[in-house]
Amino acid sequence: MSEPTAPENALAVEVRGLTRTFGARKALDKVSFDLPQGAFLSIFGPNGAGKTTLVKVLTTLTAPSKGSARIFGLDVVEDAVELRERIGLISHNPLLYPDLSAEENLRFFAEMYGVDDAADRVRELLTAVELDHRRLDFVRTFSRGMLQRLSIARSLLHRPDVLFLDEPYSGLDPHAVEIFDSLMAQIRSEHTFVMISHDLAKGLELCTHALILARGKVVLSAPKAEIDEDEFTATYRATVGTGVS
Amino acid sequence: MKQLRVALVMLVIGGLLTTVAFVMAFTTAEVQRFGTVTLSERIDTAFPLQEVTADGYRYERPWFSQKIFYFHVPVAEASFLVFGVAAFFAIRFLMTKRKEYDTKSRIAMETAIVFVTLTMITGILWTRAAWGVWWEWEPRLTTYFIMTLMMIGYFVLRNSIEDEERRAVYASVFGIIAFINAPISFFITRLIPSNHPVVFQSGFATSNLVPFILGQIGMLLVGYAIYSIRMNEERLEERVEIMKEALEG
Amino acid sequence: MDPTNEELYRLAITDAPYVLAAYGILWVALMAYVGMVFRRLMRLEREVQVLEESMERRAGE
Amino acid sequence: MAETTARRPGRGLSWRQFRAILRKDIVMELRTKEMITSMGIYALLTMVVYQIALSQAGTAFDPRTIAAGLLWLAFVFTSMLGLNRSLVHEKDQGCLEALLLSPVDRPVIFFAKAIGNMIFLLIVQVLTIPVFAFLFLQGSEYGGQLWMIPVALLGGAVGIAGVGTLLATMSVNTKGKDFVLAVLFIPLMYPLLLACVSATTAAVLGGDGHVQQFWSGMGLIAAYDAIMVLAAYALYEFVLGA
Repeated sequence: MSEPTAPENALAVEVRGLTRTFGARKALDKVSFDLPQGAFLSIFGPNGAGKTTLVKVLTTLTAPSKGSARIFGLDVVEDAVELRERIGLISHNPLLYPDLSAEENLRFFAEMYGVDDAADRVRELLTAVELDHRRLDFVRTFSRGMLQRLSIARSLLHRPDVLFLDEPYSGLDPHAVEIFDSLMAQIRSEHTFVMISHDLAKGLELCTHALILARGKVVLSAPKAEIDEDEFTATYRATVGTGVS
Repeated sequence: MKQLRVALVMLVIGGLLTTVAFVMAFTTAEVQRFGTVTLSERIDTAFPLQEVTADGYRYERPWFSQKIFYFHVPVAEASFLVFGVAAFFAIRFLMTKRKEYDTKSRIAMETAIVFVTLTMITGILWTRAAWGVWWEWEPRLTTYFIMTLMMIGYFVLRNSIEDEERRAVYASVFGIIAFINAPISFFITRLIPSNHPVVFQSGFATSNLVPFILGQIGMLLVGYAIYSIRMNEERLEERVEIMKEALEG
Repeated sequence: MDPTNEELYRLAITDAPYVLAAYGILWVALMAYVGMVFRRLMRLEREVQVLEESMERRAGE
Repeated sequence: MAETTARRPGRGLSWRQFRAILRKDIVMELRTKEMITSMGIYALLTMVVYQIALSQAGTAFDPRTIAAGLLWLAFVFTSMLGLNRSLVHEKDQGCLEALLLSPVDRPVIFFAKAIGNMIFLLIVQVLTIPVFAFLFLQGSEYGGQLWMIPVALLGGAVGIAGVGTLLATMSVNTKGKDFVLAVLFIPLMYPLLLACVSATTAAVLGGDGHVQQFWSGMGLIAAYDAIMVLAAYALYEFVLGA
């Protein structure tokens, strides 16, 4: 990947002492980790552990109280606007307008990102997610699985380097999961991924790096190769008992 | 705890000062006159006889309801000041995103709503005494009414948001915009002809000024005391929360 | 009382209830508010005490 | 697919984004006609209620004296309906989050949404006024100059849309959306409405000094719009960030 603004061997994600507090409540407490380019990070943790907050900070939607986070060397606070062009988000929420057609939705977001070859790009992505035959249909008529595919297309419009996945599997039926997985496999090699997951098995299967958060703190952070799965599961189970605040 | 004691002392001093002002308003303060009254006979009274006309004896009419001024205006001015403090802390909060400023802003707004309510009540009683009606859509009353509604709106907004941080941000934003709006409504209502009195046209006589200033200082002390006591309560509550969490976790 | 004199005083005295009521309501309301806050404060103090005790007990265990 | 587009959003992109948001809102509205129909029907229902309110007024009563007040009342309530709708769209599927994720300057969102709201409000105003005149003002004479009415309407719509967009963005995130919007909106709108009614009444009644009354009303409207829209613009980013 050739990127003029970042050194050749830059870390994709670099988080240092990230803290997010409001009053006495600590959503994130001195979170630090690194993620190399092309890696796939799965973030596990019980509800209220700070997973969503972490992703919100990394996607520039919330500012950290202390510490720093850089993505490809771009600071989430100082270089927020530049950074936004290089990240995409696939959420469990489709983030699409139900009263616009599939094509109109993608065209709209392409405009927002200032994509130059918008028409071609939209066509190309719609074909890639196998929705080209439904491109004129309103999004409100789409099934959950179709929404999620369109959502992938939306997040790829501006050719992001890092893709954030916020529980993308929630609400998908097995068939939709299959399609989603095959799409993910296609784009896997081209992006760095950060995924929030409740599904331990799925999350571990996809990832190259894993991270467990509990009460805003990093409980475990390691490359998958160094992880003993039983031990990992035990650690994860232990957090579920205490982490819910 | 020391802070609480200071607040209590201030509350007592403020109470004493306003009471002194009240007593002085009826004893040492010069009686304000509001027009004249013509009686058919000459009477023996403290109110000076102005002139003798064909209709009868013209006396200056004592303006008893004006005595409300000595505590109505201090409360009103204190309420504006506290509202300003609330807006100031709201700005501080948006700049720093520190929760304590939001708490301060909220407590100030609460103090302001207490004072605004009191101003409304004393104002309404004065309107009844001086003009013979309970309510009139007149600039100051109207502005006050609108201000009260905005403050109620502030708390309605707070109560309808779950997320603590979002609640703080939204409340601050509304607090600031409401504070900007208050003088605009005042200014705009003013352009409609009004009969709200400008109480001392001829300037303050010392005998009037003393009780007024005492009342004003007293009321500000009371306001600060209330704010301070409420802040104390808030801090205590936070401590209880933290302790509970520590015990449970 | 002399009827005319009475009239002049009446002008002043009819206002009196409102003036007194204004002052009265002002203070009663403020007192009530402060009293309310104080009751809550006392309750919180007690709660803090209870919590402190149980914390000490735990520390002792 | 992996090559990156390293682009700083310049003036050109902001303008493109602004147009995209505005166009999207208009396309969606033209398609569903949700806002216009609900606002229009609401305005009509208000007219019926006015008829009830005025039914005992008698023949000596000149409806022109309160016509401006009634009109602005209808606009306030219908505009609240529309404001709510326009932001519920953004909120429903989390689209606002997607907007915030894109490299868009936050003020662009504010101005695009506010101008969209203003356009819908103006459309409803333009539709309502003839109906109102037809129902209540037949046989009455129009006192002022005709151009005064659109000027006053525009002035009012700017303020309503500017402040309303800020408040609606907050109220969609609360429990009891519509109620919260009303509680915040009406007191803040008070000065604007007072000035609008004054200016519009001057236009409707005419007579001595009506030009002066109209302009002093418009001056107040302009002052309110300038101050409050500026404040709303400055505070909008905080609201979006929360």
